[in-house]
Amino acid sequence: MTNSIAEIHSMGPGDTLLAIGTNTTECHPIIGIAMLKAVKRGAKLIVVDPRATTLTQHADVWLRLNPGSDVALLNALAHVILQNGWQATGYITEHTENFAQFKEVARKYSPEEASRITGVPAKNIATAAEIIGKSNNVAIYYTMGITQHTSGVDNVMAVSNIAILTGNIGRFKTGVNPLRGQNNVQGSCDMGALPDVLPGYQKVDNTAVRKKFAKAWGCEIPEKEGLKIPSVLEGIEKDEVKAVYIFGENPLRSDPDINHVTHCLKKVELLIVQDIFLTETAQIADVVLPGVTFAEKDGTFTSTERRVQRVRKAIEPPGQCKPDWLILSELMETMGYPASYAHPQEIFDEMRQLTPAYAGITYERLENESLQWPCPTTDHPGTPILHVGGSMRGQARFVPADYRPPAELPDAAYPLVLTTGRVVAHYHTGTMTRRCWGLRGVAPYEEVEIHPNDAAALGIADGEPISVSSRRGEVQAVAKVTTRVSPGLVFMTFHYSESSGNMLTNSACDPITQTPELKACAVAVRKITDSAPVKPISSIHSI
Amino acid sequence: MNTPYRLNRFVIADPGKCIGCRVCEIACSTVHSREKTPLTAGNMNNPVQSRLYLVRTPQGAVPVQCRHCENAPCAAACPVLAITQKDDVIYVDEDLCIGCKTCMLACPFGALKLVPVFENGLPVEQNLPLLSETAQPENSNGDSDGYKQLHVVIKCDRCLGLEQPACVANCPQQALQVVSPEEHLAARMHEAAVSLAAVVRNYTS
Amino acid sequence: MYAKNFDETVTIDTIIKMTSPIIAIDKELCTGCGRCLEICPVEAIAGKPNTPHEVDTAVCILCGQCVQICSGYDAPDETFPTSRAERLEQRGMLPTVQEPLFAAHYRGDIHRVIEALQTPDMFTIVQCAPAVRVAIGEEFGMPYGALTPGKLSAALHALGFDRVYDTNFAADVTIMEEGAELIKRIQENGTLPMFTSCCPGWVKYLEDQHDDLLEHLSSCKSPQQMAGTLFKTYGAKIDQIDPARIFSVAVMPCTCKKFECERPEMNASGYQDVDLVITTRELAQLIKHAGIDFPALSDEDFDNPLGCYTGAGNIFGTTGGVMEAALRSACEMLTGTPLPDLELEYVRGDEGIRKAAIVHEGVALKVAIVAGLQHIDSVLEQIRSGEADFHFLEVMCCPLGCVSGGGQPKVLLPNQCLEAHIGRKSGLYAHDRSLAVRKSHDNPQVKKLYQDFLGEPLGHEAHHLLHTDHSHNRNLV
Amino acid sequence: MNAFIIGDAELCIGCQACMIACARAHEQLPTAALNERETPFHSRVTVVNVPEVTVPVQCRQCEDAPCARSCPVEGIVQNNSHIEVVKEKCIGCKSCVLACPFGAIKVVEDTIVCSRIFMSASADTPQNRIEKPPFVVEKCDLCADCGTPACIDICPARALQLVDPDAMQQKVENRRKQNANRIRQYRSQLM
Repeated sequence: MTNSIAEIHSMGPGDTLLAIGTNTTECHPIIGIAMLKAVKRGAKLIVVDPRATTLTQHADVWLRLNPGSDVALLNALAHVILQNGWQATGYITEHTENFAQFKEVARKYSPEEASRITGVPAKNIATAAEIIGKSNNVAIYYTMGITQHTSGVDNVMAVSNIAILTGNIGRFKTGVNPLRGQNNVQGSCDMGALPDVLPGYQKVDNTAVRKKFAKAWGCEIPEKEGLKIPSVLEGIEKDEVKAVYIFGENPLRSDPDINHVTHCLKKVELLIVQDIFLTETAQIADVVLPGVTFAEKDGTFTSTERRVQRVRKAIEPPGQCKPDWLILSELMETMGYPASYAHPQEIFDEMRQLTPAYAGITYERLENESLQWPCPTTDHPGTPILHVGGSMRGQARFVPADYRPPAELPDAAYPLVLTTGRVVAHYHTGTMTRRCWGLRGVAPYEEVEIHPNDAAALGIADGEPISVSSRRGEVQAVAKVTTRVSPGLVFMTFHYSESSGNMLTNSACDPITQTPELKACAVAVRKITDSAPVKPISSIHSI
Repeated sequence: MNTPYRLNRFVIADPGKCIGCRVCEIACSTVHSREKTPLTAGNMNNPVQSRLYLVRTPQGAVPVQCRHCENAPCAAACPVLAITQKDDVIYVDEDLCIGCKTCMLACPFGALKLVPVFENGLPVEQNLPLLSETAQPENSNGDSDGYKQLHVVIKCDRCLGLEQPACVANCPQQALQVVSPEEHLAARMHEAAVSLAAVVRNYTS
Repeated sequence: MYAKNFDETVTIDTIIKMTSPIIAIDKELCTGCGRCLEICPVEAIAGKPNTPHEVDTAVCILCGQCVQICSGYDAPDETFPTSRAERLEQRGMLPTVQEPLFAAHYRGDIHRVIEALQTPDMFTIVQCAPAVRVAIGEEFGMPYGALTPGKLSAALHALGFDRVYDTNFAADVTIMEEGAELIKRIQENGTLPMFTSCCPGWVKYLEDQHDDLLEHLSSCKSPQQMAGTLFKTYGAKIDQIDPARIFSVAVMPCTCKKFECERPEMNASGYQDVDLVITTRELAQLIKHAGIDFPALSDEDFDNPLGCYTGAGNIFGTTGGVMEAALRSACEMLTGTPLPDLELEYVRGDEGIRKAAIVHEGVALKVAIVAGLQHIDSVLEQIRSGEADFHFLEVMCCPLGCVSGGGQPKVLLPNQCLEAHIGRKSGLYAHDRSLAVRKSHDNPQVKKLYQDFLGEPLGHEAHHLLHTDHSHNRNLV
Repeated sequence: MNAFIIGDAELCIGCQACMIACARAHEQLPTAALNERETPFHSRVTVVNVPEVTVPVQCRQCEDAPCARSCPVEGIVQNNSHIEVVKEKCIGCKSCVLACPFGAIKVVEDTIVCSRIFMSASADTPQNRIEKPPFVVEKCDLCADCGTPACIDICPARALQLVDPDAMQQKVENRRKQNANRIRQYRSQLM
């Protein structure tokens, strides 16, 4: 996030929240509460989502687009803003570059043209653009609905284009704000758990950076980028990758095209899985290393707003479970690299020496406060808002892009579009939440949302068992007949091991980030007529 | 795969629509007849034995039948397990019924009925001799030859196996419907939620 | 002779009085649901919801559709002042009848049939309407529309009738007369359009409500009455029987036929032409009562000569059938050339009002067909206002014609009624297709009748025996 | 007058915490045991999440409760301040489900009451008999046995509130006063 969550609490009349590709109330409930309260105080809300959510109920404008048509929609918003002169001319002149090229592209996307691509009425596009153009402050929030597309990078850039076009960056109650999906995914990325960077987003292809780390760690830093997940799987197929070490991840349920992932991870010579439960992935591992839960470890978490917070051990881990840092350092020792840390603080201190954004953050400071990076010095208060007074990189760059359709479109054999997402009760592959009585109770099984028209055509009634299939697999689940989805669209989650949407999803991915297109693929649905006797469970079908 | 438990569906009448024509009773009796399903009245040899009951009161008419209770008191009362849950109905196995009538005591709806058994228009006898003085050939009870006629309890089986219960399919007023408790609940809650949203906005403002 | 085996307890005392109304609603059984009120084509039924309804006999055309639709029955759970045995007796029904008894009912006359069959000196003749042979099987568990003319004849023989003749024969005669009348009206600028007169409910309705249009009605008697007249004249001659000894029974799908046979002018033979009408249902009850296993019977033919019939006569039992039979003959009579195709699909169908134009060898005929009397008034208005451009109008009171008549087997499930009626109708057409002779004027026995007895259609003898003056009748009714 | 709980659709995010709190509040077992014993999960409040609205719905504690009046076995009664189900009497006939206009009463599987009803395919021999789980109806009891309603306590959005008779009376009286003032403002326009 360029900005901070707390700013939402100050939003009201004159402010606008633009939520695109985020089911905030379900997936980030606390931020969702803040958003609804802001709306109640008088802030405007624009929601871009193919599916009806709690957020869409409160929206001033709901742009119900076809999955994967975000670029066309965002370009059309820019088109209308430019047409009416609502852009932030001063900001654009002073702080941006490449505006002319962007204008060229935006010109092609009239609301009518965008309506044809996105399915959103041109009128609604115009209304949304007017709200954005005339608001004092616009804060944009997005999540996987933007990134998990073959056009993921283009989508993010298109979002960013809107922000800089209207000067809604580097100020209070504005910004480009991706809401991260996990408590510490921001921290993991900050720590360099990415194939191309070292901690603090320092590029491995930078010689000076490599030199700095080589000196600190006493070893050579490879200059080649690491592999992204699709390349890892490809490497296994080509016998180039011999071992895979996975921790805190369950790709056998969270990655697209599970059948293919399973095939690869079964094929690889050595599979190590480090997790707190015996996940589906752990079950096929050669070695399972038991980790600890959040309550059993010390360290820091870095939240979606770049806020570094201390986490303290509350209970002792059971059995042979060890914190990740300890397992890793023991492994390093065993493999002949000296790594005798006594406490995560030592690791944190080592890290902040090498990571300028974290340099000013210390355990001592974290004892009484939490800090948002960049925090270069120990007397720096942290940075709640990025890009204040101009972009950190110098000039904010417009990166125009044209609309590209999703990799797989519906056809006669697979006539429906599947989009995936989450429900409030469950987290990710359900490894943890499906072990909780209450969470399991409110969401006991997968419900495939399907529009009444499609359901009627297929002879499917609400609550009936159905089969959903794609070119990659087939799963069975229960039909939820609802107008939450448009005709032609079905929605599933990947929380349920026995009915995972990722059996069906497409592994086609963004060319730059290799983020897979989990938000759109083609599927077919049929009623299950020859089903085994239904196993009665205690919960009544949900409303 | 887990799927939701579905509560037993049942037939219910809309008293506002019922005109009291008794077609439901005829239809019920017809499809449950212990003879080849009679198509015409003249081919109906067994007496009409309906499993739903048109109740006529000064307020109007309405047919009453089994609710297929989840904890069916009739089933719990049956000493020979003749009443069980079959698919999603509470079902009487008439072959097992001993005519003890306990289920009739238990049912709060009056949905069960003890009937003499006929097959192809003839009373079905059982191996239960009548005391010689009371034995009369073909007396009004259908007893004959010194033996008592077989009696069993019957009740609505929601025409299990048919696409639609006969009463529902044949009601000329469409006054009868099969209720799915889940669908009913969902519809009610949906309405309640929508109306609540508006009401509470007024109350809290 | 099965007749000998009838229950001897039946005596003349139990026979229903002729004064009983033909159609009535039993107050004890009527729940006041109002379905009869809805279906009655002439609004002859009145009553408040949930209270017993009543038939206004002055308006009622006796079609019996109320009897068909009624579902208020003698529920075994309820107690009624009248016992079932008493009710059967009151309705003139056999004590062995097992079916439920419904509120709307018709007068039963079966005891008089039994009495006649048991009377040694009686020469019993029976005729059956076309629609009976495609429906009576249903009363014995056969499918809707099961075609059973052979079993029907066999059963009637088994019951002890001396002659088993057929209304179909008279239907062929009707075509000779009615066809000739139509041609005459067209050629001599008579009153057009001409109305069919086979359906007694329709005739009664016209007399009661639209007597200004009676001139349009064909002067032909219905096939039942033509048959009755011929049985007691030509038939008596053939068998050399004193017509006074003949007891003539008609088995009809119709309740109004009971009224028709009792009309005082229907006595051209010198006697009541048809002594008694029973319905299809009553015949089935009689067959059961006599212990005859109907489905097991081997086929027998109707008796010659007055049981000989063509396909044309047979399709009288359904809407459009009279028209089709008439056209098959009239077109040929007018042009001398037979129709190229006998399946006149354009007059078939089940819509309430159908119209068709036929062009054959330079002759153009326009016809209209009404099925279900509730559709008739708009057509009659057209005729009055001179807008009607057709020559010939067929009217049947009941929805699909006689196959759905008030005396037919009562279908238990309302949602199967149409299926039943269509099944019966298909049965009639199937029978027509299977017969060698399919045009009334080709019926050899009809030819012989005219040759030996009647002379010409519309001739003096034919006019005397087979025609009636409806406008005159009206005053007598 | 009975108090009752209402949800506020302007605030509710549909997180279902109220449902979990409700279910938990009505279970006696310790948390760990709930998982281990596969305890059925029943909530007396339902978060309705339909395209138009997201809001919890529960019993309005009607004064002339249609559910109670529809019950053929007197299984639903007025208990002090709320309408209560007498579990032991419930036969699962679903009359109350039909009668309630809010969908606020549900038939759920129960572990306490004994059923003695068998599944027919299995009922022939004693060892093969499969007993049908017993069912009872459940509805909001305002957590009468456990203090303040759990759903209200837990709601992170503060979207649930107890409408108690006094507060409601107060509100109604205030409205009357406001209305009286408004009438005064436009009295000059009256004929």
